[in-house]
Amino acid sequence: MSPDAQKVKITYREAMRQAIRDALIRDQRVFLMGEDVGAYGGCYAVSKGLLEEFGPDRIRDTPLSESAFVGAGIGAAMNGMRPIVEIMTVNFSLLALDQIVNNAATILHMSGGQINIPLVIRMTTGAGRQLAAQHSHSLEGWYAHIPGIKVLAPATLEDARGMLWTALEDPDPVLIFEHGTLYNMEGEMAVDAGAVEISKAAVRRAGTDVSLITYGGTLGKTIQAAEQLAASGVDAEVVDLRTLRPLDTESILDSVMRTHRAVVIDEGWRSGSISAEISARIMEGAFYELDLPVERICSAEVPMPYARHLEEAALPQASTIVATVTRMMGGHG
Amino acid sequence: MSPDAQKVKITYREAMRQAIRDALIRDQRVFLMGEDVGAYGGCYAVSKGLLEEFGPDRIRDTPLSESAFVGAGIGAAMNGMRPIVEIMTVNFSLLALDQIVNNAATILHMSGGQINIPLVIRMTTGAGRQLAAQHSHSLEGWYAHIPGIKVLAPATLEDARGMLWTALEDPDPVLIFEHGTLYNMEGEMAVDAGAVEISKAAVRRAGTDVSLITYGGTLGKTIQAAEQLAASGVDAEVVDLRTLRPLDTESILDSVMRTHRAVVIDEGWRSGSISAEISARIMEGAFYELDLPVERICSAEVPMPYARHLEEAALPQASTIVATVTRMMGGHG
Amino acid sequence: MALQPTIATPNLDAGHAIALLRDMVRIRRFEEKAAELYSASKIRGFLHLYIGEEAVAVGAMRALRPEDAVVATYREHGHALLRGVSADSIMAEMYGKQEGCSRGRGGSMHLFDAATRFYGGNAIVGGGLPLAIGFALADKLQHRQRVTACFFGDGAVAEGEFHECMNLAALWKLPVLLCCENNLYAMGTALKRAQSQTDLSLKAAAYEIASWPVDGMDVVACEEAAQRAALAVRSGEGPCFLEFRTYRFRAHSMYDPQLYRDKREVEEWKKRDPIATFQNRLTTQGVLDDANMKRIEDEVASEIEKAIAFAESGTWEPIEDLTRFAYSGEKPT
Amino acid sequence: MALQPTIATPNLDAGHAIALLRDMVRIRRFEEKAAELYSASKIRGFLHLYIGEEAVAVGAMRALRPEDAVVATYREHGHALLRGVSADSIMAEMYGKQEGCSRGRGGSMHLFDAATRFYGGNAIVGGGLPLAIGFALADKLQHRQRVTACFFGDGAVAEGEFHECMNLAALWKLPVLLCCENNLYAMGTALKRAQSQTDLSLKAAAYEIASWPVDGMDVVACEEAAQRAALAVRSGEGPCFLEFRTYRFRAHSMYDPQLYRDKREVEEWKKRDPIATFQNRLTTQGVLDDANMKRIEDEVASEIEKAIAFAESGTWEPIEDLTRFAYSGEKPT
Ligand SMILES: Cc1ncc(C[n+]2csc(CCOP(=O)(O)OP(=O)(O)O)c2C)c(N)n1
Ligand SMILES: Cc1ncc(C[n+]2csc(CCOP(=O)(O)OP(=O)(O)O)c2C)c(N)n1
Ligand SMILES: [Mg+2]
Ligand SMILES: [Mg+2]
Repeated sequence: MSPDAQKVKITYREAMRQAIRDALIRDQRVFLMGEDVGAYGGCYAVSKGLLEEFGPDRIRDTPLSESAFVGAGIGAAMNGMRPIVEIMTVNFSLLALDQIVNNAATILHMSGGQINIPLVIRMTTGAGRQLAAQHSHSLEGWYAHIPGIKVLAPATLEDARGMLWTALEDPDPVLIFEHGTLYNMEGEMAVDAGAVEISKAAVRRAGTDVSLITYGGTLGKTIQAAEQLAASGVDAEVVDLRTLRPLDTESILDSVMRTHRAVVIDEGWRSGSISAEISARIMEGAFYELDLPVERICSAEVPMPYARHLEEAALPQASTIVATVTRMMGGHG
Repeated sequence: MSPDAQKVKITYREAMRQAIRDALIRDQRVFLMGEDVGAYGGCYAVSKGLLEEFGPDRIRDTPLSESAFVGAGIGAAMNGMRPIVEIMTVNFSLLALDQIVNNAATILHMSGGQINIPLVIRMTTGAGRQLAAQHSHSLEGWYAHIPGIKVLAPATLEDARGMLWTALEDPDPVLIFEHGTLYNMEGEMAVDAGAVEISKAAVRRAGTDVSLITYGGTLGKTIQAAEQLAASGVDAEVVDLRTLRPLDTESILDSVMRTHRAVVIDEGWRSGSISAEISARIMEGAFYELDLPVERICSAEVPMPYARHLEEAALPQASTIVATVTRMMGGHG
Repeated sequence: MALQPTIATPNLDAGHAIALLRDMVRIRRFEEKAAELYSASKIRGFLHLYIGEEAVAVGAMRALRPEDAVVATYREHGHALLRGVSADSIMAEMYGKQEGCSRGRGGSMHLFDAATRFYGGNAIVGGGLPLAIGFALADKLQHRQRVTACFFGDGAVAEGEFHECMNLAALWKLPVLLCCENNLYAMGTALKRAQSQTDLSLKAAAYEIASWPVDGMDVVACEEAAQRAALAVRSGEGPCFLEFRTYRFRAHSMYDPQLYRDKREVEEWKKRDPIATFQNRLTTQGVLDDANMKRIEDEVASEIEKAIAFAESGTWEPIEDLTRFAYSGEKPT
Repeated sequence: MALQPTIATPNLDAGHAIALLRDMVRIRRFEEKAAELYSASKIRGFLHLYIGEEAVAVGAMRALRPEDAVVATYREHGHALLRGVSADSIMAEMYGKQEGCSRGRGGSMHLFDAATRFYGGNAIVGGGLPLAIGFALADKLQHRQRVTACFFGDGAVAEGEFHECMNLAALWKLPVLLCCENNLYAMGTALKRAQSQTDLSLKAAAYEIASWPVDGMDVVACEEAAQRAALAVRSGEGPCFLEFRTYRFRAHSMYDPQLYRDKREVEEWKKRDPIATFQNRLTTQGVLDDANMKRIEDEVASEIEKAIAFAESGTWEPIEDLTRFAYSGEKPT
């Protein structure tokens, strides 16, 4: 994006909608398939209006059959299409996990490299809306364990607008996780915003004292925390991972080499989270550069409670980040 | 087990079979349910003979319906039974993951503590038998991410014999992962071997130079490596995690505090593995005690290939452990 | 309507008829108030109203005894109320207070009450079916003459779990009463756009399950069908499937702009409002007069007012107890 | 048997009949040799033989054209051979050599060949069905007059994915030929112990899918049924379901002691051996003589000898290429 490009006010939801519309116009092989993507307009209104514009073949409502329609997306991708499959939330994706792990992630390898799966699967993730334990979990970091798939977590308007394009051009299956609290996020975006690369993390705020490493739904809270810390004299760098698999280890280590302190902020449950992987990679790649141990701020290890105060307590918050960093800086600021 | 208890030669398979038989005799609420546990005798022959002894109600063959029969195990547990549900391999358990994650792991919490799920789910895990990418993965570390369930990995005859008992007495769902290469393992076990506790890791070999932290299918290779290292003067301690959730952090840190060096050996894929969690916990709990960074030896990040030489190369091997430790010891030994 | 003497039939004397009416009014008013409280932000998360479908739960629950078990969906306020879960504790649950039936951890979608054997409140479409199978299996194994009633929508019929569970129920002749609440829509997806066979009772019959359609707008028909079916199930004849043909008058949840259906369709169905039509019928028959009706409305109104007061004066669970109930062992601080 | 002229029927002239016989013999001898090579440890992993069921694949594959697609199970040597995957590359695959059709990464259970549109080799029971739905959906969206043939066993019918896929196939009128290979057992589980409705073609009919049972021991009946069904599918009439009633003469895999069935049952079915009976029929009709038969056996034997030589002289993929094909991007070293 050129610095003086014309800007437009837009929501994350609308950026995502434009990205899908754009893909449908650009490539006849693209179609969108999932529960209520059509007549209902998308359970989070992302695909509103697309059925009218593209018709029911390309905006395909499915019955409640997660395993079959995700698998059908895989088969269609093997047979020349570029499907975008939407799963309402990551929680329901567990019903389709066999297809994702045992087929989408393995067929290229099991076929000795013959057969690609150029498939994109989108789903909502995360908590913050009091939807309780069957609608609120953040499993994108968990998915990032699986070789054969790529895992994206757009946290900005530009990434919402641009990652889908690149994902559709990828010959392998790509999962895109959209945090449910982001859809209403509004901001300015270049009118000509388009494809973005999906292999690099991004420094969203440069800083020298500590690296705050995060992605997706917790990026906003982390930037907020960094600003609060700045007010008290701590200069935090905020790294947005953007892609959880493959992880951009280089950018992570680069940042830590400069700051010598790191905190990972991640809405996943702590044990076995992607934040553990990041901590381990820092251990392996920058141990001697660390002034003190890497810390993690994750969700409490409990199914997400409904009550607002409990849900808030379960999730990483800006205040926790500020307190943690302040402690790490030895009370500095 | 008293030191002079009478011993008997036994396989891991037989120890497991005895454990199931014993549970069936001890408690009328216990029943075994799964594909081919009855007439076929168990796909790995673990339940051979039990149908004849206990009848088809308590040794219940199911159709190929992983989600339904795992969910039925949950419901039966909620309704007073103590089911042992067998899933042939962890790979197929993905078809039942919704039931495990969204029901078994959440209902106690969602019900505000009213409703327990005293369920045990057993499954085979791991590679080493050239079964390729849909039958060979090690996902027990992945499961350990989920709050609400417990995850066990018996690696010894005693644990094969004793963990089930304790698991069945647990009020919460417990998953037991049996590594496929262990069934034929033979050794001596006390004739009166019974319940074992499931909350503590075990030091399988005491040592002072380095902590080798592992579990399940890689315990044998790790002990083998430790013995080779001993021959060249390196005294490695081998920690068997036994329980992957909740992790016994204390035992891990205790060992590292003594040795100041640690390697985690884990058959899971490296990124996002339980070994990352262990590395992160050591970072958090023993950073200042470390002489050098924790290392990880995991499976290559690829769906498991069929060809033997590729499969062997993909898996952690004793030779890799020896080489890694030797390098860490600065060429010592 | 002449009924066979062997069947515990709805005794359509004045008292019984008025009780049925009262039950329906109770649900209707409770939910109307819940909708208001949602708009006032007292209740949050997802809220799914049963308005229009009351005859189904009222009829079906009459066939159950205290020792029976109930498994419901996220659209379960009515079922919970009729099962005997107090309006107080349901309202408090929706407020997120610890006096709620699930201690504020579940919210509207996850009402649980062990005392009345009400086992959720399941928000994964189809996810309650395997649990119900397990409940029924446990009862069968223990030779208990109990019924497990499982409620689910037309949308659930498309899920693989439905099929697996129908087969298990029939194959094992389990005492389960399968109550399909066919309101013609799964969110925005009309049944005819989701199923190749829209006659759902035929679908169940293909599993060799006794099944029949019921006019879900007629509370007497609902009760009669449920009594017959429950009697068959209780006497060991295996499962029964009832397809209650009904209609949801309101949006799917509070977020739904209802783009997918014609207002006139809704108006047509409203002419068959189960409360208004039954009320008319009773008035015409001289069973009900204005005074009766006023008394019902007054009693219901004061029950609801009391519930709101109870919820308002409820307390928040201490944040220190956040991870309580992830496991049984975790005691409150 | 009189056949309608509009149908591309099996031309039962001598040449055609002998070709059918030859196809069956080819599969039989290939697998007999594979079993020997398994005992000799040349082939490893799981090996599932099709012996006894050859008429099904021989008949069904005749109805397909080069542009059609095939999705099969782990019991797929026969299907692959007939589809045109060379015996050389199949044998090399089972040896784990890089000259194998899946470069030695898949083994017996995962034969793939993009050139002949043979898409596995799927070892998750039922897991191929969603893929086939996706293939057919892609063809329909692209207005291609193609058929996707999907093979699966009687065991798969119990899986939820079966139900989801039947519904999608019928609802969307997809060009998919559903070939159920009902050999009466899923491992050790007899069909009658797995299904409440054992007439599987009735089961499919409940989804409004044209379906009928076929004598799977009669190659002519198999071909005829497949030709009719493929014609209907190709002409846009939607899916067809064929229930091929057949029997597996050998163990489920090489590890199975066959405790679950009576030897006499096997002997009864062997009297209907599709090869012996057809050979007799042709001999009686004077179409086949000993010289013909000897030529067939000789040709087949030499094809297999050649395949073994090819596999023996094949090479191992370099270990450095281990992670190749996890993603497309990972180029060989
Ligand atoms: C497995 C799963 N997929 C999707 C959803 C999202 N969702 C919630 S309710 C619903 C519609 C269910 O319709 P139906 O079963 O007919 O019940 P109704 O809401 O009409 O009572 C959907 C798609 C979910 N909760 N679970
Ligand atoms: C989802 C799943 N569950 C279990 C298995 C283990 N398994 C492999 S083959 C088989 C039996 C399948 O029977 P059927 O579908 O009739 O095919 P057949 O082997 O008779 O050809 C089972 C249970 C599996 N591979 N996948
Ligand atoms: Mg509905
Ligand atoms: Mg079979």
